[in-house]
Amino acid sequence: MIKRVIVLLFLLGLGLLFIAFMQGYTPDSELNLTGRYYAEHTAQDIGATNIVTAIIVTYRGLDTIGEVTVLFLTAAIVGMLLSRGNRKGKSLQRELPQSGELLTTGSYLLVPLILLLGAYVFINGHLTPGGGFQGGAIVASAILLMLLTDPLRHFSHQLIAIVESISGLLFVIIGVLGLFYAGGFLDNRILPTGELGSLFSAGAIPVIYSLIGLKVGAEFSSMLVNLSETEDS
Amino acid sequence: MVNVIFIIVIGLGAAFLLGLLRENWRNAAYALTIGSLVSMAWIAARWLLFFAVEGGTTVEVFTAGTEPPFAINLRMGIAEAVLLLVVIFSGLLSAVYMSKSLFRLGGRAMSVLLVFIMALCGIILTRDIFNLFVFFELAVIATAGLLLISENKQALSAGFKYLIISQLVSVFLLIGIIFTYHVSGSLNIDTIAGVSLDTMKGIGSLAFFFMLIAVLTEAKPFPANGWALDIYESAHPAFSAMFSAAMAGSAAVYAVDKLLLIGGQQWLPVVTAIGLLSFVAANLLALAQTNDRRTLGYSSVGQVGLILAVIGQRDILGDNYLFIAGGILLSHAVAKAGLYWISGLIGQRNLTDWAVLRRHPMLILSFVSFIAMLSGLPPFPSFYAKWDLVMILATENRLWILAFILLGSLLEASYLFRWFGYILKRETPRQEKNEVENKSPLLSLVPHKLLVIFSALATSWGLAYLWGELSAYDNLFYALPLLFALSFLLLEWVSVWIKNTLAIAGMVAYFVISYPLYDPLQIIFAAIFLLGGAVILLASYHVHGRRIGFYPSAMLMFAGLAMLVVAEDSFHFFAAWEFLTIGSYFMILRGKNSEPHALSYIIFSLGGAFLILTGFALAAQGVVLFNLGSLAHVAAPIAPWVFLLLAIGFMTKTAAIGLHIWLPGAHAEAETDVSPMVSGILLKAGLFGLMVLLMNMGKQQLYGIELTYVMLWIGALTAFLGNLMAVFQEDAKRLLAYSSIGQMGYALFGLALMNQLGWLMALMFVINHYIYKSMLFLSVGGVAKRTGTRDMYKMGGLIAMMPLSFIAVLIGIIAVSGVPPLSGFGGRWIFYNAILSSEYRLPMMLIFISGPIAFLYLFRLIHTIFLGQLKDDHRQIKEAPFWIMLPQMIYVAALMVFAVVPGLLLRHVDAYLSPFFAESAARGGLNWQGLTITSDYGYWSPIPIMVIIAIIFALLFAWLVFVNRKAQKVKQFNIVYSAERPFRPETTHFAWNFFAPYRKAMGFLIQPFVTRFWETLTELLHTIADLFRRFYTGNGQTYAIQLLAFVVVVYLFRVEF
Amino acid sequence: MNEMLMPAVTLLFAVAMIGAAFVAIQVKQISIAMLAAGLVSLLASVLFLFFAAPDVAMTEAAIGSGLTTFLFFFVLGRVRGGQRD
Amino acid sequence: MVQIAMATGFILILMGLYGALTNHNILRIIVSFSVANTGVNIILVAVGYMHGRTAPILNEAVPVAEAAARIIDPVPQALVLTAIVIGLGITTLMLAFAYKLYERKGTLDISKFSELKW
Repeated sequence: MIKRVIVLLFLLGLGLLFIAFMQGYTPDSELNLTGRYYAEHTAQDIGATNIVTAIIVTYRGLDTIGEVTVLFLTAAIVGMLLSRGNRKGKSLQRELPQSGELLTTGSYLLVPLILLLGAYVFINGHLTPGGGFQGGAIVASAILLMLLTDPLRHFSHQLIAIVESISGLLFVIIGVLGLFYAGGFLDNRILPTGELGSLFSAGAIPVIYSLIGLKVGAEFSSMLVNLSETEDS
Repeated sequence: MVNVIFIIVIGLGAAFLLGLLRENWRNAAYALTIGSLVSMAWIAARWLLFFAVEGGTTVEVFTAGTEPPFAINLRMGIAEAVLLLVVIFSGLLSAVYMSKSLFRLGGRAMSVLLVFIMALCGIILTRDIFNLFVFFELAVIATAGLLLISENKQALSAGFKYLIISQLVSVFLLIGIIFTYHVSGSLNIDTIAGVSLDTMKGIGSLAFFFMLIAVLTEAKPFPANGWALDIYESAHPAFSAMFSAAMAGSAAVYAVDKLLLIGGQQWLPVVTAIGLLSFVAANLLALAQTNDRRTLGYSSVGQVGLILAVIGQRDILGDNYLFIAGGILLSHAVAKAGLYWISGLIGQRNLTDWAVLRRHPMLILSFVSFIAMLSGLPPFPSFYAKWDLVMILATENRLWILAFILLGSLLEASYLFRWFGYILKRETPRQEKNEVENKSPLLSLVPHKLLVIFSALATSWGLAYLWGELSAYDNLFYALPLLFALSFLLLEWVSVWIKNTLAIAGMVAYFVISYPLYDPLQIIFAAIFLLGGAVILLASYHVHGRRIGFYPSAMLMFAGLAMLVVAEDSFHFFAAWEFLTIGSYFMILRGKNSEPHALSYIIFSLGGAFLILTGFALAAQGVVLFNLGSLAHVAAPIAPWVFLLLAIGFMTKTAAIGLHIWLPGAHAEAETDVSPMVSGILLKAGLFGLMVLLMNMGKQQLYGIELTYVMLWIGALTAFLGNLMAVFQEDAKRLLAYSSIGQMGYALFGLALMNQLGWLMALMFVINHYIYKSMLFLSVGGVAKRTGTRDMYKMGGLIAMMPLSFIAVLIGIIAVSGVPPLSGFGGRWIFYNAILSSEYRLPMMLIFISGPIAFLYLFRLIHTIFLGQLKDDHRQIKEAPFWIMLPQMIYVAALMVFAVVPGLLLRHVDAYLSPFFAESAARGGLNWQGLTITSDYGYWSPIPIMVIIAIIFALLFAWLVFVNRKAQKVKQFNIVYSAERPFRPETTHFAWNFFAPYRKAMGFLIQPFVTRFWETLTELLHTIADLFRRFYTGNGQTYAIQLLAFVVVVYLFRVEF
Repeated sequence: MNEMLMPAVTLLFAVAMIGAAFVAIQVKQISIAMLAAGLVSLLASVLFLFFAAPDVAMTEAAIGSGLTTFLFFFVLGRVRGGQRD
Repeated sequence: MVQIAMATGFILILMGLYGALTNHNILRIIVSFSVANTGVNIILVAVGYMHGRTAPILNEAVPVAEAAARIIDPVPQALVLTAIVIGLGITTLMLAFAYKLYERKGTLDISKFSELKW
């Protein structure tokens, strides 16, 4: 009880600081320096219509590579944690209710469609909302669906790891290519920027975003698979 | 030059590549990991070379082909290059160190390690606040992953606690970032810093506060750091090394440094306050720790706090900022990593279990180097850094900050040196037979781990050299005595004979070369330090074998003494002072039961040294090379304070009453040949300091109190009480030790008289005390060696067995007690003259009383040890070894000579001193004519006195022989106790508690008030530490609440500023 | 969307989110708490659409509410018995 | 409207933190943090919002020339994307840790995991 009061008290203090933020906040009426630059230069420099994508993949590409690495790390650590000691063997039969026929058949139909949707989302990241992360999540949801319909299904960790690593490596390599053939690390202009609004435009962005999509998809899948393969304790 | 971005590219690329390798290709994976770390290190090193040697300037690296602030940019400058090297090297060495664990866990663990290092590099390089957030999150997650390498099961919960904290941190950081972006329109640190300060008011400063506090949290400030301690305690030691050296000690503090560019000056006090609080509190709480890794964790928190405090002071540090911050940062990084690596060799977690290191000199050397680095002792970078820092703080009048820094340093040194005492003195833990299977061995000396530790050792000395080169002063490594002392480290494998001969030859040779450079005062001290030391070293020939550790320590002490005498400026004086302190500490610690005494010695000495440091800093007022002579010109308001600080500092070394409690134990428990060194020689260093001080600063008044008058009283009291305490000792060496306190009191008194005679008398004491105290310690030591005890009541009648020792003691006590004809009398004579010529009658009384008291205890040395009945177990005893007797005989001769021709030395000194005491010299100077000395009150002519005394002695002796010609020898018989059982063996000896009546009368005077005071203080500190560390409940949630409270409270205080 | 309606709709969402959040932190059954947290996230993703942030909306929906909730349930399924306070 | 969203965000953060700091159950702590994270995301988006403008995507309705006057600030959105993904990473990690902790002790009470202390 005392603990709750103390927590409330300090949260009250924090709340006061938040109120100060609210009171001092005045919405911008014009884009600030940075926002204006992106609005004016993205189309011409990067060739992407989705400015958020341009920022994520190129201008702040270093963040994104870090972000992808966060997932990579998480997947690796979850793997390390859960493979330690008691993966009591896949031989152990888990008693789980059989999913219905309908669901199984449905999933066989749905999975390719979902995968396709995911691919669409990350390939078109530079044109429409969405991109590698969203697409990757969609790809992973296909895996999730398969897991739900058949919990005993064995996924190849090796395959997931290879997809993850290769796409990550390619991401880095493309970044380095930017260093030699364009203005700097992760510069997308190693490929022609193309015509604004077409699929093959915005230089390396579709490539990078596809790689991110694959990588993120693989990483999410790896986490899901690892977690689902743990034993009930 | 390779683009800096490749450091990140290599780290990431290799991490991804590791995923491609098959699970069982662990060799390849490991090779890839090491290879990429090496290449990252190479890039960083190449850049460092570019900046440091080729004079390159800071480079900006743009990404995405767009200029900042529109894309993320990195910056590479000299500071970044150094920090990158620290980070990458700690990673590389840790990877080597934990190769076994990495192999066990496979490629995934290696890629986590690589990402961790890469992320820390990113934190250091990036100039973008959001990018900073991303790299911090990476580091956090990688930390959680690397914790799993630990074999300690608790690491899992520590990791979870950390994740909870990092959730809070990321909430704060994101809020701070987005509002900072809102007010400034940029995410680039330099752009935001360039925005006018007005926009950073209001929510701008609030937003900055959130960012700052979030990043500060990663530097583990007290009290929001319980989670960090849990990590330190439970993680794999190699990871703790990285976590401390690279993450907290380099990356996080540098992030704070970068962020402060945005916040500007007004945030510096906040960082200072947080840093200082962490520094002092963590070191205080560490006192109550028993777990080694947790102790190191506390120390780490403290050190990072110190770095933060330095960052917070950068407004006044100017060009020295990098030198100071870098010195402390690198010292911490190398030392802490090294200590964690050592902890990985040791199988059990209690501090005392480190005693297993004892048999491994190289590991001991490593440990010593690391703790010296942490404590800021010369010649390590932290010493130069702290010196400069203190100088600047004193000049800028930021005395509170200075006081807290020194307090924290003292606390830190005390538990580190206590730990060192454990290593050398505690029992080596035994492995239980039945536990062998399931427990790790007590000490596992794995070659590659040792390699890692020794490379840290090499780095520490390399940095010491480098910082010496970079400093504004001469490199301490160019000091001949120090090099000589250090070279004994390389000679550890040869026998005592060779080392001892080399040492003696070196000391004598150094005196001979330097002779022309000394002034008369310096000659006296140099002669005692070097020639006197050489004479005592003769006694060291009696030891056989290699005596590992003795010569480097002894030579370090003598090097310090030799450097002290010739030091012209405060820096070199202080460095020499520290050297002699450390050297003597190691020597004292060698004694069998000396652990607690050596500890109190080093704590008092370091405390005294800090006072001296502060005194010099106040006096210098920013002058880089502050000549000791300039002490005379220190301006009025601070001069008395300078005097006070320096005087107390020096009096710690002379063991003035109140500060004396370290001395008896330290001197008594030391080895036979060490006792005379630390008593006969080392104490004079304090007197030398006092002389330098008084000579330059003379009389000072503080609040109308004449400070020299206070010193006079202290001297008198010290003489009186020291002697009185000596009277009631049963332990012969302790008796001598207390007697030293008394003798130093005389010397102090003489100096404080501030007239020529007083000084002359003090110098007489310097010489006399050296001779007779060294001699007595040697002879008593010899007796103790033969009888196996130092308790006098267990001895008796040794005159027949050890006649030479008897003679030495007899001559010694005649000299000490100041009766004619020996030089002690000369001292007294000058002394009484001096007293009579000054007006202080009251303290004078005390001094007069001390004389007879001294006789009481000196009498016991002869009476109890050498006269009376011989003990049964002592019938076969032989005279003390030749090498112990030899110096004693030299001293006997020297005493005779000095008694006959005291003027030989003193007249030059007298002439040298007279200009300093022009007015008193006019009144009551001495007149040196041939062998006769004349004063206003009479004259002293040694030869006639000698002759007269000899005649009296001969007559008395003849009369005694005549009277006792019919005396019979009596056989020993048992004493029968009527109706009383002697439960304690000592009560059966008549000489036990010999002065019981006096004790009844005057015992109240020697109640150990002072000892009790210091003990209570120590206990209080420990109790506080033990109480407050309970604050870290171990519950992750509580830690999170503490962090929340920390944020709110810091903001409230911030409003106050 | 109607300019007038926006604040009202936002307010509605705000109330709904706070309500769901209250459930998430207070309700006895963890499974309901997890669903409520997912709901908060889902509502937020719709809100992001109103705030002209379709990218964020998609991400929040897919990752914040979708994947996270599934992960929660995966783990919840493994720790039976540990669910009580 | 922005104020409403921002207030909601702050309230969610406070509620989430309250939940995280008072609940004993580790899973509930993690759930609470995810609520707080959603709050942070809302704030980030709200700060970037500008009244009467459209999403930062160029198309027929928003030609390049008018972009600066028509779109909202894209930067906060980019940041939120990153923040969401990182948040997921940490949440997953916490869940995996929670599972392991449970496996070791058979409880999810955070106060039971305090062997390391003082």
